Amino acid sequence: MRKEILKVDHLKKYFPIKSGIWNRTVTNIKAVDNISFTVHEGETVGIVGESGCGKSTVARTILQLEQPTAGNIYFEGKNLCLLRKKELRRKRKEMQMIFQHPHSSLNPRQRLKDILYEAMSIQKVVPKARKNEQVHALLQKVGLQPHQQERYPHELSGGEKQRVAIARALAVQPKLIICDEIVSSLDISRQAQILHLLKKLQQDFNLTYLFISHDLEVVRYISDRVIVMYVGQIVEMATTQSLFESPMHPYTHALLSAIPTPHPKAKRKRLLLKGEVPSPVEPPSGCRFHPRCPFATETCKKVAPTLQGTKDVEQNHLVACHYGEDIARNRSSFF
Amino acid sequence: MASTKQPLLSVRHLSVSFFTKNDEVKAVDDVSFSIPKGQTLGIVGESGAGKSMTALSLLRLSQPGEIVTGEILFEGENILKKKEREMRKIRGKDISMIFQDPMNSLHPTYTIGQQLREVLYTHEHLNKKQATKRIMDMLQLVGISAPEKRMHQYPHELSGGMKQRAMIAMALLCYPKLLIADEPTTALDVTIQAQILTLIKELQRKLAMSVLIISHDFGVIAEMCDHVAVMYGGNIVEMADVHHLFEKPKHPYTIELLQSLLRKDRHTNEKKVRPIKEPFLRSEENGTGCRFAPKCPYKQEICAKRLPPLIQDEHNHYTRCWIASDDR
Amino acid sequence: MLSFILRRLMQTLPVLFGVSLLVFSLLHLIPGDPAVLIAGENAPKEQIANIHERLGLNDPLPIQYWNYMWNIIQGDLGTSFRTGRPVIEEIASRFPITFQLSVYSTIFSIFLGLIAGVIAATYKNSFIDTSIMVIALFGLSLPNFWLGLMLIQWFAIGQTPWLPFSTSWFSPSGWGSFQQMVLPVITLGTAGAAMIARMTRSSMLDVLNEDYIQTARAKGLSERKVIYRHALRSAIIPVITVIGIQFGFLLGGSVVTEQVFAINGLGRLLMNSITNRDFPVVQGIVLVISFTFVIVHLIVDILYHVFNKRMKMNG
Amino acid sequence: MTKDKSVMNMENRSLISRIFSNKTASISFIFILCLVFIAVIGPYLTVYDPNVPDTSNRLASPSAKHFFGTDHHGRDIFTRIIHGMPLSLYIGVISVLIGATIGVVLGMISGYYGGFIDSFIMRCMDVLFAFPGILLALALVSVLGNSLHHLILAVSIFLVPMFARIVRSSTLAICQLEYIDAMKVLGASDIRIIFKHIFPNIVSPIIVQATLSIASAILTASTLSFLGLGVQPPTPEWGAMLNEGKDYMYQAPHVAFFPGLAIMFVVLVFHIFGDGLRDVLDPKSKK
Repeated sequence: MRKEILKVDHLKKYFPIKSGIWNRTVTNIKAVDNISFTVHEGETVGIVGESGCGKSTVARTILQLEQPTAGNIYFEGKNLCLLRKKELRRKRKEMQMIFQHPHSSLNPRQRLKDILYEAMSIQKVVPKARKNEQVHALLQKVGLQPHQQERYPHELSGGEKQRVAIARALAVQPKLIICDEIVSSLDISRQAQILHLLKKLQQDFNLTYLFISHDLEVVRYISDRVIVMYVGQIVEMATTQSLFESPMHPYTHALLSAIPTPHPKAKRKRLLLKGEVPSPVEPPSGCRFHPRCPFATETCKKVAPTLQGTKDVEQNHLVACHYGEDIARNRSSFF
Repeated sequence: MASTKQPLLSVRHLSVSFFTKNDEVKAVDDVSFSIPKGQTLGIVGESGAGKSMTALSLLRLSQPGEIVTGEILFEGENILKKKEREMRKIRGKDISMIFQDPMNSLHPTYTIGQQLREVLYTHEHLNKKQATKRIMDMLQLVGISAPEKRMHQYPHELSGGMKQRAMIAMALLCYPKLLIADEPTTALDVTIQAQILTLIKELQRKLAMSVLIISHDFGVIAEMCDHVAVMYGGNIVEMADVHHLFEKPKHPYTIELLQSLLRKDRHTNEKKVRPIKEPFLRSEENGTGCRFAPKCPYKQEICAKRLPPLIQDEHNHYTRCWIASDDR
Repeated sequence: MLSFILRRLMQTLPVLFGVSLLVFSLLHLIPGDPAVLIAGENAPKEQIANIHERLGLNDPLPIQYWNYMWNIIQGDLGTSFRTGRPVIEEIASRFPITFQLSVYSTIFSIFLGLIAGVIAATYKNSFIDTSIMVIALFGLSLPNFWLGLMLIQWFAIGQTPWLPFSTSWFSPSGWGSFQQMVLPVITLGTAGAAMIARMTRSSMLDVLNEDYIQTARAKGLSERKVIYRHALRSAIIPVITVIGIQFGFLLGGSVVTEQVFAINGLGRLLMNSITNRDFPVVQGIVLVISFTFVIVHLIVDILYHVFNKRMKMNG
Repeated sequence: MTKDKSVMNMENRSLISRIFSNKTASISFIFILCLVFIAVIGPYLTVYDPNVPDTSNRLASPSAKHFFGTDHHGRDIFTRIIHGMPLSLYIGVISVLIGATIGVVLGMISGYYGGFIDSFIMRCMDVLFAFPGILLALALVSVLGNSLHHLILAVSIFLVPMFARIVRSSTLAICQLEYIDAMKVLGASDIRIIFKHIFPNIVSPIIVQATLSIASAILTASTLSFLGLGVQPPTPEWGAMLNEGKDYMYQAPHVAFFPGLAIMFVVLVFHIFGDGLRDVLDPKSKK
């Protein structure tokens, strides 16, 4: 087993909703509700889910951009939630993030080289004399030309900006990079290139990725393991192959079958969900998926399933469904 | 197209431009296509290809883009020649449109009912009771539960999927002959997208409409359309029957796009993902040649000089490329 | 609903507290001894000490403030140094005039501003638009005391330098009759009208770019309906929200207008008291005007909320 | 889209070249330069003394000799207006500098840190805002006593809440952008984020607001002078001149007319310049 680099332990993040005369907290948006997982060195873990399922909050909480409501986050065994501000700032060198919107993730008033210089000087990773060299090397690594270092962000295309954001993250030589929907605002042809680049960089620098996206195809392409989230909780977690070839949770199933396939002849049977994603303010009782689930029973309404392994399938395929096994076994008759 | 009947809509040599003080930017350039009755045409392309402008021109709502040349024949009549007053009678009645972002496409301060009723009052002489009846039926048809309640709600009280359903109901109130859907599911989640796409298909069958779908997503196009037009830089670069296009794409751009899709087979065969040279050249920077020439891997001398014509082969497969041939 | 009103009230209290604190400290910013001001430079020491005692100036500041607040709550704003009458009485007789002036001017500026703004936005970039916006810029830049004086010259006393006609339709001073009210209202309301016109226009232009305007057009509505039924309805919202602020602006500006038109309102009393260094009256007026503003602002806010409970914009 | 591009491309050009890309902004900018020029050079070029009475020549109408006529002491109004120019600009610029500095610092702290600090600062601004219009400035000058610097102080305080609010909301908007998070993730300090990443990106609305505020500062200051507060006669302050002139309106309308025209002209120029700057610097902002 490879070294564990990140461990998320019973993480909760609630956002209070304030109201009334005294502006008291009346209720909470339960954006992330009790999730645990680990990431091993050198692997790519994808988190997939629909908007509002809490996947971005997970990323922001891991990086301490938000304080977790409960739970702990261990990075190489060190609990990030207990670090003091100064220690945390030093620790940030180890883990970086790349954001969704290429046009707003770069300061419009800085040239590319200033952006990269600054990242390096904050963490003092490179001696001053070698900075220039390093900027060139970084730009080349992400597929940009050294002469582009004089450019401002607005002079670049979306794909190029995202490359700069990658270079900035790489500038401090991190071990873990969290990618939050980094290709979703790019055109299809650009998406492929960026994902390709990420894979290459992973090999070159032995990076670990936590890759967040709503796009199943993208996650499938890049990830070694995949986590499926629904309304603040993990419903299924497995290796990419196992998840996509033998999904066990009905929600995962619905997600997979909902993607329109770019083959006009491949008209397959579709598991069409009724209703909409429930609000994370008042999530349904029991299993949060039960109101939309075609297989829901009384048990599902009352008892929340835990994330656990199943006998039939490979060992680390975890699912939070009372009937995961049954459904998996009789898949062909259902779908 | 193959249809022997007169098509419901046919667009010929349509060009739309934006004019600045001393510049003309061509958003849509010499676009021709037609939509037979009851069929679905998809226009696919990346952002900035001119898809939305083409769609808006069909309702003559492309401002500030100006329709420079061309004709749009709807049931045989050129709607570009019509008076604004006559045009208004077509919008929302014979040709309806739904937009990309259901969050912003409904007026935030009118109830759903008020907004739907407005369409009926504009186009049909119904009294309040009849109008309410029609609206309720339509809301039910698009799968909105408890329509009496929904009618009195404001858009912000509905979820994204519900809003898009309400938009569809509004577009279909007068049983239009053509429905234009501009990226109808782009702003929605996958499971909701699946619901909406299924709904549109179902309604198309029930109401015998023609549909024009604009999308950047080949999956949506493959699922929904009978015919597909691929747009790039304001031009249609390829147009064919959906099966034909996906099986035998001819234009290098289409091939490129289809290859960059991250499909199952991609996972094992990464080498096929060939990077397109950046940076993007904007279409206006390329003078007279093929719009795709600067990025085209098969580029030849002629490509940069002259815009290739849209050529039809024996399968009604149109391609705008000097070098496209069946053997590739 | 009730909870909104209560919460809004709770937010207002600290502001009122701050205002009273600031007004209270005004007296202590005065260089020199207020008692000397009252008694005169050459008053005997005992008299000064007496005054100190009577006004409580020997108490520690927090106590003085506490007493001041306690008196305010009981409706006692102190006594005038000059006339010896309670300040509250002096103010009460003048308050309605100033209030009327401000209200009429607010109505004038909203009416004129909205119409001008909508017309300008409808005919965007046309000659009409440009003229309206140029006039609005002038309206914004006019010192209103100058405008008042010029209006008096042109329309009240019939002295018309550089104007081809002469008239004395309106009265140059006082308050009460229509003839007396027209010019002050115009003087005070012009800047506000200009501001509202500019705001309405830009708000309209923003709304006209919204997706739902395109939806309205795609429904087959006429451009008139699109503008008046769909665009204006949203565009007016930010304009309504500033009406409270606008009113305060005019309340403050009334000082100048009253001075120009010799209207016996609070503003004129304020200026007289400043000249006479009658600080309890100055304090009282500043406090009353500010409180009025805060309360009117609050009422406008609540009314707006009531009427627009259902119109909450999403996002 | 195309328009956005051209605006974006301007982002990093120098202020001057951006001003000259807009017709309104460039013309009004030239006007402002002229005003400054008059303010600096003008007083040395005038024929008459602004303050020496000439009793033989009281309330003379405009003529070739006295362009704007003379006042009740027989002083040349044109000369006095020229001599009032540096004073008005000085008051306008200095009070905006003071007010803007305080307001910007408070606004950035408020917007960046949020929470209790934010509510406290904003409640204080609400208190200042609660004194409608010129009332606070008026009360301050009246208790502090008439002097130029008290006038400037009063006008500055009048401007603070406006800047604080605008800067706060701009700061909040910038803090929403992902590059601020990116800087936090890189481990940048608050000071670095505020001054290096927030401030440069909110400079545009600040400059626009400052320009417009110069206009309102000049207007406010002249209003106070007109009411007999602040700058006192015989200083040739335009508002004070109007105040003196209004008593002679019946006999000599020009005495009140020209100083007012001067105020309006200067204020108008700054307003137009502010509007022009908004178009070039801050096209997306809403009023």
